[in-house]
Amino acid sequence: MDLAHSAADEAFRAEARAWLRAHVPVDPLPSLETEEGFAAHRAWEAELAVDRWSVVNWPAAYGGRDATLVRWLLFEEEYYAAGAPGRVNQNGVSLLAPTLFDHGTEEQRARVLPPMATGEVVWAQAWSEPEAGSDLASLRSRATRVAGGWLLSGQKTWSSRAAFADRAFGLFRSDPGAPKPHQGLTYLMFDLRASGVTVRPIARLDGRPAIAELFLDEVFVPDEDVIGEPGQGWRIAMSTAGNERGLMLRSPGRFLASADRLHRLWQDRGSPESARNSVADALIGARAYQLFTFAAASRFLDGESIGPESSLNKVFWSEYDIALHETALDLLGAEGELADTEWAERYVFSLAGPIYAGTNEIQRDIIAERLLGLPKGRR
Amino acid sequence: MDLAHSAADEAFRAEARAWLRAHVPVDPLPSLETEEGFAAHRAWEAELAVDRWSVVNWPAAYGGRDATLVRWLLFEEEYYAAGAPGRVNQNGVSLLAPTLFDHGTEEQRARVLPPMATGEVVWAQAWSEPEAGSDLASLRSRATRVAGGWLLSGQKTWSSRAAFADRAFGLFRSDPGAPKPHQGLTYLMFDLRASGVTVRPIARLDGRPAIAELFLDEVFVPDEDVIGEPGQGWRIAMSTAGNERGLMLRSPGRFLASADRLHRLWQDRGSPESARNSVADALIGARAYQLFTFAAASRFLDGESIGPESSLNKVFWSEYDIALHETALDLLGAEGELADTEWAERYVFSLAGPIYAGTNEIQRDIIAERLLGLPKGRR
Amino acid sequence: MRFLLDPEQRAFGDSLNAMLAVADTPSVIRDWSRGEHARGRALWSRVAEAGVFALAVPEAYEGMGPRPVELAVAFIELGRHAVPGPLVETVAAAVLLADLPDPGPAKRLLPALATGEAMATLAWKAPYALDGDVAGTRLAVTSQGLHLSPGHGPVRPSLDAARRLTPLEPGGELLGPAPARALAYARLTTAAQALGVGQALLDKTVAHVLRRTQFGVSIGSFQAVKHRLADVRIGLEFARPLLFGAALTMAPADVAAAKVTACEAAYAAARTALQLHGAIGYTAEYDLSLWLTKARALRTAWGDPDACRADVLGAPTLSGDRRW
Amino acid sequence: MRFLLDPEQRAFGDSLNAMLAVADTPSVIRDWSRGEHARGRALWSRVAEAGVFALAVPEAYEGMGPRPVELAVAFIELGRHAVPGPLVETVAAAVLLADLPDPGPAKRLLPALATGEAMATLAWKAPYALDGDVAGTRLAVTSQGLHLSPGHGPVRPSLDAARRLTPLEPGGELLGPAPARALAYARLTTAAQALGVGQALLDKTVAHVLRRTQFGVSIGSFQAVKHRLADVRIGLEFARPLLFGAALTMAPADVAAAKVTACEAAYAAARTALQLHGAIGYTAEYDLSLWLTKARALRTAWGDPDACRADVLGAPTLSGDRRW
Repeated sequence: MDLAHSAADEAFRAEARAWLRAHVPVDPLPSLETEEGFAAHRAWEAELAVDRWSVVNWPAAYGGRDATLVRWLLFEEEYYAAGAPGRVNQNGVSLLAPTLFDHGTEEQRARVLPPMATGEVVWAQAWSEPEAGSDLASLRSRATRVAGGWLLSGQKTWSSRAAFADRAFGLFRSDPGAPKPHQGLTYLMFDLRASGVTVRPIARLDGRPAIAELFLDEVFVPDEDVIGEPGQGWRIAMSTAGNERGLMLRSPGRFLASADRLHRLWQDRGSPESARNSVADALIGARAYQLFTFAAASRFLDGESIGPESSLNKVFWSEYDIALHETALDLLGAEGELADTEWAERYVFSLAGPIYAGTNEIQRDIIAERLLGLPKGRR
Repeated sequence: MDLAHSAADEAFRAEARAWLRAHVPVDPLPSLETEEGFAAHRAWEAELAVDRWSVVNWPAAYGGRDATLVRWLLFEEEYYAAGAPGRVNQNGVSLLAPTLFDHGTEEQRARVLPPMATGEVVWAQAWSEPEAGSDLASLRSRATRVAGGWLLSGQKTWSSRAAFADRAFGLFRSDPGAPKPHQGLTYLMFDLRASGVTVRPIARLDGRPAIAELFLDEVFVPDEDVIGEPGQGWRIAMSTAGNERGLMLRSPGRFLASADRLHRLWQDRGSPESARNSVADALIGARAYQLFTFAAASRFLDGESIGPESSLNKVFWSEYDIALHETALDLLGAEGELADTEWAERYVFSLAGPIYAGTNEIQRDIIAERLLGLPKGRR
Repeated sequence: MRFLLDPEQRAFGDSLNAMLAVADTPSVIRDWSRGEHARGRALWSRVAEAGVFALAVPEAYEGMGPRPVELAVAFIELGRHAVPGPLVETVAAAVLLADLPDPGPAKRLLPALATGEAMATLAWKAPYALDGDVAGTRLAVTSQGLHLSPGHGPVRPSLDAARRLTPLEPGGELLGPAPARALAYARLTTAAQALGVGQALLDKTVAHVLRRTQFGVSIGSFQAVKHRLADVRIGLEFARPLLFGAALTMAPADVAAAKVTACEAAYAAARTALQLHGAIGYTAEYDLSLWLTKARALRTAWGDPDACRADVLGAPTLSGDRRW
Repeated sequence: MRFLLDPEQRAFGDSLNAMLAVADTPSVIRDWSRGEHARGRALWSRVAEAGVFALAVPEAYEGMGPRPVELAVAFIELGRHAVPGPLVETVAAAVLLADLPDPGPAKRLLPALATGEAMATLAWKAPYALDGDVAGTRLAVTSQGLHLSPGHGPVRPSLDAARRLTPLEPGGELLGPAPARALAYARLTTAAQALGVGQALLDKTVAHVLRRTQFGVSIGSFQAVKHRLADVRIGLEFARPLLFGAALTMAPADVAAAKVTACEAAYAAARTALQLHGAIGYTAEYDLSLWLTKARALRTAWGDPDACRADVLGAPTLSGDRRW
């Protein structure tokens, strides 16, 4: 048992730190949820990519550095500690790319990944539909077979980043006659600017268009944009969903940086005693999450897979994140209600945590049933 | 809308205050959960009864003062503010007596109530059985018809006060062939020293024998000790259970006094800021409970009945009481673990709150289903 | 002691509720958030006609107040329908003006507040006042006393888009000292508003979970959902008596207790409402958002939880150790 | 970086667990609570034979320590089985004695602690020491330094009946200054013990809710029950890495973070265990009580939550703003 990083890993960390110190913009970029801010964040991705810092854990062939999971964690610590911008292509990098590595073809990887790494193509996810929230098996959007490809029709919603993104990926019902609802689904990528696609941005609580609704009317998708076998989409998506809930959706570096920011805010406000325990708990929670992740990464390096344990992770970080930002707003007192502050924007972002990527209610059911062995309820 | 009490009510309050000031023992009585303490508390009941303060809301004929609900509330405020002893006969006064007023005969009232008022006869409740906790309809102890009465056999448990009490009351299955489990139950009173009764005291978490298990082997009960009609026990008990959860189980006076005690403890410990919010919440919660009860009492005086609203009350006071005592133990620091302090005894007592008189899980189901109109779960 | 609303008080609340229920407040709120005040002003007039502002204004100035219990009744309904505008500020301003030693400003300004012809806003040793761009009477309390502010700065957005925060220009006519009684009225009406917001959130969420199905059943049948909503109900039910108790005594500690409790209950209702609505609740276009964001903003308006708890602890006890 | 127990460390924990699982610790605890120490002493010897105390004693004094990771492994198992006695105190005493500038007391006292022949107790600027009636080595830290106490006062009961609190007689031989390192060991092993207590409470409660039926079904199928137990699991799972992280660094802030988090998780486990067991869990005769009461007592032993959080906040940051 050992928490010390190897000299080579520390050298990697130092290189990242130095690069970030030299490159991170002094003034924060405009909000990711505006057209201007989106473009600025896309340019930042390109800047990262020039020195191969945008996707450190990918193979060098696609723009990465073949970084191990540990190095990715160290990079993330440095990235957030440096106050670097939010990642506009997180959907692509953390959800689609792992799927392509596991289930895509070499041709797909070569075509899709490099422009993802540079931010040239920014991806939106298209999982949910109006009537299918936690119950993903009830998807109704269709993919109909035509010569050389498929026609997509239907409606997707809560598509994050879709307001300004280029392409999207999701599941479509290709075999409505399949015996069970989660059979007969196909995993496809499609162009958000293709004929037949209507993107309707949806403002989140603070009015920023962080999400969108997609209306698809016979949108043609060539066969080359099907991932894996048609009809196998559910299985493929579940492996992505496992990843989504797993290690890479929220890196500890993000929360270590948030906790430090909160601690500074507390000190700037005169270290009020009434917030003392909440601030201490934020610091402790960030450390707990960091170490929990190191343990999971160590198991992963030992060849173990990360299964329902990822539900523990999801509940923890999402509720931690809200508690931290509630403490911050409380420290701000009456100014806490101002919407145009970084704290407010982060608070609103945190509120989505317990809802998406599998609601925390679903996650607690999974913990109870799969980790504790309690009987399946009727839900 | 008016919170001011009438001059007559204030005079009643002042009379109670003066009496208590003159009579409440300077040193606390020994613990109710010891033989010595039980006897001392029984003597205190007798002292109360001499001046008709033991059952103020009963008719004068049975030892009371015909006090209204409001006067009872004022008496309770004075009683706990004076630091007067715990009430050894609470089971009898708050559970059995209301049942006798509603369902008993005049003969029963005349025979049972006066010695209850003086503490000459102390009552235990005998509701639960080992396999019937929240699911009271599944009771299995039997009452078998014999000439002039009934023979009781079976096992009761969690019988509070039974270690030292004189008599008990509960439900027994008199018609095992009844079509539904909650039919065919009869409400009876019996002597804890009768032939065939074995009382096994059970120590609670801190080792004090606050409860007991009762083994009944053909215990004879004369017909005069059946309350209401045989077979109607469930309906009669439900009216008592409603009362149990309702206004009179935990008077606001108790929590106002607890909150003041906590506030003094906090001040004695130098008013540590870290406990500030918890102490304030204890003060606020006691006031909320007092006012909630005044509102309920006002509705009651208007002729409204208190139905599922009593579930709100049960959850509130039971969780409030634990939070208050946890704050106190935290204020005591390392001394908080000492078992021989009043704070520790009260803390242990508070822990039972969310479990008995209908678990808080059941109460939340009731609130959701009966007050909010949500569908019945499968339970 | 009869701690229940009188029939007339109940009827007053019911009639406000009925009036507001058909006023399409969501559209009014969305207009207001964009700085389009026409429909908001019209609604304001109807609220004034119902007598709400007159409840804060003494009879000497064409009002019938101050009547804190009725104000609490009214503000529960204003919160239930998320009515926008400087409602609390107008009440507090009215109390403040009436309390001035010099009757001049009250004579000049109060009648228009009572009738709804004018709105007032008020910054109490704080950098922003609500809706300074629409309030005709802009008051600022500084260490010198109460000023009539000569103007306002640009609107700064609140998380509750209907709350348009404006700095007030410093200086202006000094009207006199600023008695603290007005602060208690601001807190009381904020607490009432929060309670109404929380009740609306609970009602909307109960309706949603009955309607919404997942895995083939109404999500309202899941025990975890039921228990969360039960907790919201408990929180609101125990805030309510504190509110009316405070309205009867107007003691600062009572008002502070009501403020923190009602606002915490409303915020807890908002958190639960958002979680049980899921993604749709997270969107600004779904009307729920108008209540969710208001619950957050009211929590820190006119005294954040820490300040209120401090006022509870700092209050003298009534007789010996007896607080209440 | 490999933040996982090595196979030998895991095997050590497993073997302790296996040994304790058949030791009928509930009877040992009940004897101990009555002051009957014979079986507790025998168990203590077996714990010592397994090498637990030697982990705290340097090689120079016939030990093989201090080895905080292995101590954490061992104390999780000691907590899981609620082993009674001054376990934490003996470890802290060993570290304290070894750290003295004068090697005399260590030479005299440490070997017997390593082998389990003697138990130690320790009052650190506190009025009580655990099991002063059975510990042969009674240490007291005062503002002067570390004393060898000449005797103990009468036992005062803890809510955890197995914790027999005794005042130590003042005065006695002054052994030297008292370095704070021992405090970190006391907190670390208390945290580990609490984690083991919490895990046992979770396991016992899961078993209970699977077994217990109400309304015709296992209560473990109720979603409210499932979610409460899921929360207990989450609390324990995130305390565990803090514990081992602290064992690796032994930095006071890390140890304080582990202490408060493990103890809060264990106490939350106790509250849930009691509620889900219902009345049976409230009885002293049911074995669950032995763990429930210990979770409460450990929460304030060796640094209550406030003190631990203060140590986290007071720690210097590592580099600039970077704490960890």
